[in-house]
Amino acid sequence: MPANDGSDRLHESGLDGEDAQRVYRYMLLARAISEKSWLLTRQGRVLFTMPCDGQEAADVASAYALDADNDFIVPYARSLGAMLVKGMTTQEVMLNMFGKAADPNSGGRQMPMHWGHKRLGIISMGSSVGTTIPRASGVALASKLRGQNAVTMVYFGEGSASEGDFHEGLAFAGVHRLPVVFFCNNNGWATSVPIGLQSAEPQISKRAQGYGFPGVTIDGLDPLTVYQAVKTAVDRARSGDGPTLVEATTIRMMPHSSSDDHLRYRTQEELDAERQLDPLPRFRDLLISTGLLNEESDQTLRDSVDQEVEAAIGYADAAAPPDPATARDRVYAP
Amino acid sequence: MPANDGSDRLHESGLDGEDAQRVYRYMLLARAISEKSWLLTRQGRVLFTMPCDGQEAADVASAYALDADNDFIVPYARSLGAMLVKGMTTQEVMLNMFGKAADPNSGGRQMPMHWGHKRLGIISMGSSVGTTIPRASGVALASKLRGQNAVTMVYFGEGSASEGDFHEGLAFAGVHRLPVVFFCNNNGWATSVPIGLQSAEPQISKRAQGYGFPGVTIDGLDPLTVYQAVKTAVDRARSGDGPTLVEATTIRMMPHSSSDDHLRYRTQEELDAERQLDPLPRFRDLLISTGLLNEESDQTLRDSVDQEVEAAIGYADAAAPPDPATARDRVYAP
Amino acid sequence: MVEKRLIEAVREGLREELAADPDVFLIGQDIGINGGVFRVTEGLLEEFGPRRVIDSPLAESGMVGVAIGAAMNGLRPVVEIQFADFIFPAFNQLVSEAARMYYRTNGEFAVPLVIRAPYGGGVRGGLYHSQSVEAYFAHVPGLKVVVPSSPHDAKGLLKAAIRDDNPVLFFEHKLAYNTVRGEVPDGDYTVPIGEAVVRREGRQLSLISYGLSVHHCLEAAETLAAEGIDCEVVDLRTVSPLDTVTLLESVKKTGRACIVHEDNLTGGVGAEVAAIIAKDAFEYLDAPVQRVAAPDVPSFPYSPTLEDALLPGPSDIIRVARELAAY
Amino acid sequence: MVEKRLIEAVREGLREELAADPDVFLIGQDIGINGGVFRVTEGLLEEFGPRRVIDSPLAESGMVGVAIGAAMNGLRPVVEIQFADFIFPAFNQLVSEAARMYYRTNGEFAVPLVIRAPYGGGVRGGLYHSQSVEAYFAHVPGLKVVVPSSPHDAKGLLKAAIRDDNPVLFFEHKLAYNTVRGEVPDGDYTVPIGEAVVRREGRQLSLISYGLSVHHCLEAAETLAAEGIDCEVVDLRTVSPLDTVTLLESVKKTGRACIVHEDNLTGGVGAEVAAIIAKDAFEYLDAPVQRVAAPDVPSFPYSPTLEDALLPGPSDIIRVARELAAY
Ligand SMILES: Cc1ncc(C[n+]2csc(CCOP(=O)(O)OP(=O)(O)O)c2C)c(N)n1
Ligand SMILES: Cc1ncc(C[n+]2csc(CCOP(=O)(O)OP(=O)(O)O)c2C)c(N)n1
Ligand SMILES: [Mg+2]
Ligand SMILES: [Mg+2]
Repeated sequence: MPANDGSDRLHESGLDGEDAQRVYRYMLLARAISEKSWLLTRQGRVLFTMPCDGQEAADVASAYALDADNDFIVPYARSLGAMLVKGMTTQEVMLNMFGKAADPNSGGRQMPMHWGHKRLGIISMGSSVGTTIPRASGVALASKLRGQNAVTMVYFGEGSASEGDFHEGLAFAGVHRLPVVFFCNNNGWATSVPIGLQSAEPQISKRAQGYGFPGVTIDGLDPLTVYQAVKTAVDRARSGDGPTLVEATTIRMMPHSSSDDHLRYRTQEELDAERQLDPLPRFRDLLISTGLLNEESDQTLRDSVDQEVEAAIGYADAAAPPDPATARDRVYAP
Repeated sequence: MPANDGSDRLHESGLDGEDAQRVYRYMLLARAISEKSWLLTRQGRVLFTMPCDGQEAADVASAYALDADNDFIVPYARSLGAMLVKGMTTQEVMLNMFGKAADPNSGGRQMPMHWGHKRLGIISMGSSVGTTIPRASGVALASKLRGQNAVTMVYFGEGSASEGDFHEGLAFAGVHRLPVVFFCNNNGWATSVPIGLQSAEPQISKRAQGYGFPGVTIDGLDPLTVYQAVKTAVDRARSGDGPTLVEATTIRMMPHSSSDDHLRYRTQEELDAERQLDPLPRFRDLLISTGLLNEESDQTLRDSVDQEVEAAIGYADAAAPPDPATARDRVYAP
Repeated sequence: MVEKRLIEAVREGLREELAADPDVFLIGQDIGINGGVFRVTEGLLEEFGPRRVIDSPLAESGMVGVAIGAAMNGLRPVVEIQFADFIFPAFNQLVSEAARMYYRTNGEFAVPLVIRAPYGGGVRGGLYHSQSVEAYFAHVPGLKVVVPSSPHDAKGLLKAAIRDDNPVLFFEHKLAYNTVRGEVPDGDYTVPIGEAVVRREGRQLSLISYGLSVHHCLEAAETLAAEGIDCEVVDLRTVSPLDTVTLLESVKKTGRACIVHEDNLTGGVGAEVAAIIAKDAFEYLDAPVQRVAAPDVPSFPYSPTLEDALLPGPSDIIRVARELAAY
Repeated sequence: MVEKRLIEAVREGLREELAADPDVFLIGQDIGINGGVFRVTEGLLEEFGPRRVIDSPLAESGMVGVAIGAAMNGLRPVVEIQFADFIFPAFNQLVSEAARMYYRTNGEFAVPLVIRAPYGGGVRGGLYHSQSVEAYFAHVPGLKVVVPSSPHDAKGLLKAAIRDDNPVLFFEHKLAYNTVRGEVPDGDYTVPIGEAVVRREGRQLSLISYGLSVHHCLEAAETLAAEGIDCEVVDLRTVSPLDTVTLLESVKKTGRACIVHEDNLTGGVGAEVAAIIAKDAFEYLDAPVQRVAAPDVPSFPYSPTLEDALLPGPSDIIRVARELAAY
């Protein structure tokens, strides 16, 4: 695309050049961690992972619209990009992947990619999907009642939006005009179940008007579009105008998890075609077209990211496992 | 209103004169049973009731659009009018009110107004609201899989539509284009909680498009409007085009139940004003305007209804209570 | 001290905690202007306003999920489930989320949450307004389960529950609300969670119970005393965690144990108590460990003839106690 | 007869019932083209088509609610809950609706429904892919709960469950799917629900268990036999309703009982079994009734060092059995 075009799009998105470069690096980092984690599971060094390949733009750019110091994120298992933006270090992520004692998310008690980090305002998630949605409304309710000027953003997949908790969480937020953004990552799949078997209406955002607040569906493969839409929703929430349901259409380039074989239900052709939509090269080209990036700086960036990830893997792999003597601890708070 | 007007409305509704008279009698009967039951609770002869005063038009006319012999109803506690149309006798209703052994709904095991009658295609309800909604989708799924040409209609209040089961039940029906009609009786109250504290969007029907099928909001105080809208939905379901969410706006003229005191949360003025909207006199006037009814025939009708109810009360009051020796029976099917 | 009804004691506990701690708030169905269907929260909306006393939509899972989130962001929610029977839609939020938040975050996130719910039969409430549900939650590590029997304990345990940093389920017998009276100290005091109490000293057998059933045990003990059967009555007060010390002490002393609850027999709290006794008081037992509980039917049916045939009461306790004493 | 893995036995049972009865259908998440995340339903979509094998949205309560409705209109649904841990969102539908439909309609409406779910730890599944949930349902009158330990029983009990007119919960240990093998008769047979079986005869003490833990008991019994401790192993197979006759016979013979399960101790199925023994085998007991179970933590944590510290196994059984024998 012609340079001016890219610059225009960047400008109207509200991100400046430096922001764009940061977003790009976070996207590269999320991808690198996701890819490396996959390899680690193939080598048996890590026991489980849920790749986020294909939704880095959605996760990173949406989280970038938050106030990292004061806002809250209620994540789900593919929110790696958002975790990095919120302040989780690559080392912390890898401690989680290896289930080590120093993992700030759960001290190795939960599976990899199960996030939670109190100091960073990341509200713990378990595996039972959907439960996070009313929880996010509750975090936002507390912000409102306590006069915190904080916004809460909860991430979930379109499949999880089938749970009753989605309905109950959104309705409550609507009634109380809570400062919360519901970010639905619609990749068209709940493991092997296609959207057509999940909902007769493929657009999840259409549900929002039933709860009395806006819902939008956006291209989740373009970080600029995502940032712009989420920024609008976050500003709206912060100014007291209530929730927004943002649906980002994304792709799932990898299997559902390291335990899944997506070729049982998707064709290679389909997967190859989808790979053409990979948000990373697309954003890379835009940045190059705007002069914010060039082949060389891109390579430097990628090298630094790889080194960061490799170092974190080395560190986490060598870190101490949880002490078996602690297995029964912390069932009850003192 | 001028006679021709009423006749036109009757004609376009699809009901003929005899139908209209039947609908009117069912409405009178539902009202009489509801009022008498209330008095019986005041006298301590019946321990509990949930009045349906104000929604007779919605319940009766909607059920009238069903094939009473082959279709299914999944009721809720205010579906008395629909139960009568579906074939439950006044005597059976009173056996239920008195919790007698011969009560076909539960043999006195459930509270009054908890319906279920296998032979009549009335699917048993408990007290846990919302659970009936996916159940109705399941009844309809079975009809579809078994090639039954039956439609299932499930009744619930707008408050119960806040439960997650509403969401899950409607979404499933949408995906499989099931022959089911979701009939929401929106009286604006969940006991003492006004619609404004239940949902930021007062129209429940708006939720339907999120599930990929039509939702309509209609005047639930006019039986002709109700019949027409539900008939359209039933025909749609029967012809394989899938579900419809019909929201009937009604009024709750009486307290939530015999245990409730609505003056704790509603003013007498508000209640008096609402009483002006009573669907019964309104339909009565229409019938008179069309010559299908006159003062005299109306009185005759009311007398016959009163006699029917009194006779049923006498019968049910005298009927045998459940045998204590059976209290532990039928926990498991043989 | 003045005599108060149990319902007044609960209300007083709520009011005092709302007044003392701005982080405490109430959420439930019809708890606002209506004061709750049992009137427990009567007057609290007027006193503390709609930000502290929130009428919830008809959605238990969402209500509890919201409360968990609020608790994780600094508040201390007290949820009212209108009837214990309607807690099941929120079961996943309670078991999968609230109960294990502290464990799964390795101690980072606590969930200071109280779930209040009226439980129990005898009010002609039928299958869905009569249940005892404590056993489901007593099986869940990370939850505490409290069932007070007296106004004094109701207020003191409720305050302890609200100040506890763990999720606490607090079950109030709806029949006890207005029938059980007792002295309630004015002002602030707590009754520690996890401590049972001996309500009546006795030498021959231990009646172990909680909630309204404690009163059935005391009534039975009177009758039995007249027959020369000297019963001790242990009020567990907390069914999770159990005060095994107090209950074992009693059984070691008497050598005979009968656990009494209104919940159905199989898999009820009585099973765990009996198992603990069979293991840790084995040497002291002079007779089989007995349980008096509702029979294994889904819940109490509506019709009085049916409900009365199923509700366990003093006469059932007396019958079993006589067998035990004669053993 | 050919040796088969437990997973094959379950699949065979499903296939044969689907083929034999047009009213049987399957519904669950990823059970169609994907064959289920454990591949239990592999090939069934191809064989029986999308009307008999339905991929559900990610909504357990709706899925079970739909199945209940279908069951009330003539079908016999078999629901797969992807992991037993995810059955809790459907708890209300199971406990408030399925379990008491027959009772509340005074016998008019039956709910012939099977809920299948993989349970259990040892697979590094963490807190939400490792739980045992049978105890919650064993407390519910109106439900039946089956936990097979062998391929033979898995097929026979599953067929019995599908033909049963009551809601049956059927839990399959995910670790047993491919590790437990055994002879499976070809073609049709059933194993009656509610009948325990003695897996190993012994005189000195009774190890009472179900599911995968039965194999731990048998392994322990071998070791103990070498030490001269002669254990009987009772496989309950059905945890509700319990076969009290068989388990009491065993305990009356041996005089010593240890109940073993993977679920956490407090309020587990072992509590009820211990209570039954303490009441009805009191005279025969030579030692306290023991239980071997997971400690009271919310579920098994992910990290191998932690999970291994909590999983009950043969060594725990051996330790307790030695104490019992020495008592
Ligand atoms: C309550 C519950 N049921 C089932 C599962 C198993 N499960 C994990 S992820 C998943 C699919 C989620 O799909 P979606 O929400 O669209 O997220 P995506 O994986 O596509 O990012 C399922 C069925 C679960 N974790 N929780
Ligand atoms: C799961 C559950 N929670 C709470 C209740 C108590 N309850 C019975 S009816 C009702 C209000 C229902 O309101 P709505 O659905 O609008 O029906 P309406 O009474 O207005 O006809 C409530 C809260 C219940 N029966 N079930
Ligand atoms: Mg998805
Ligand atoms: Mg209403």
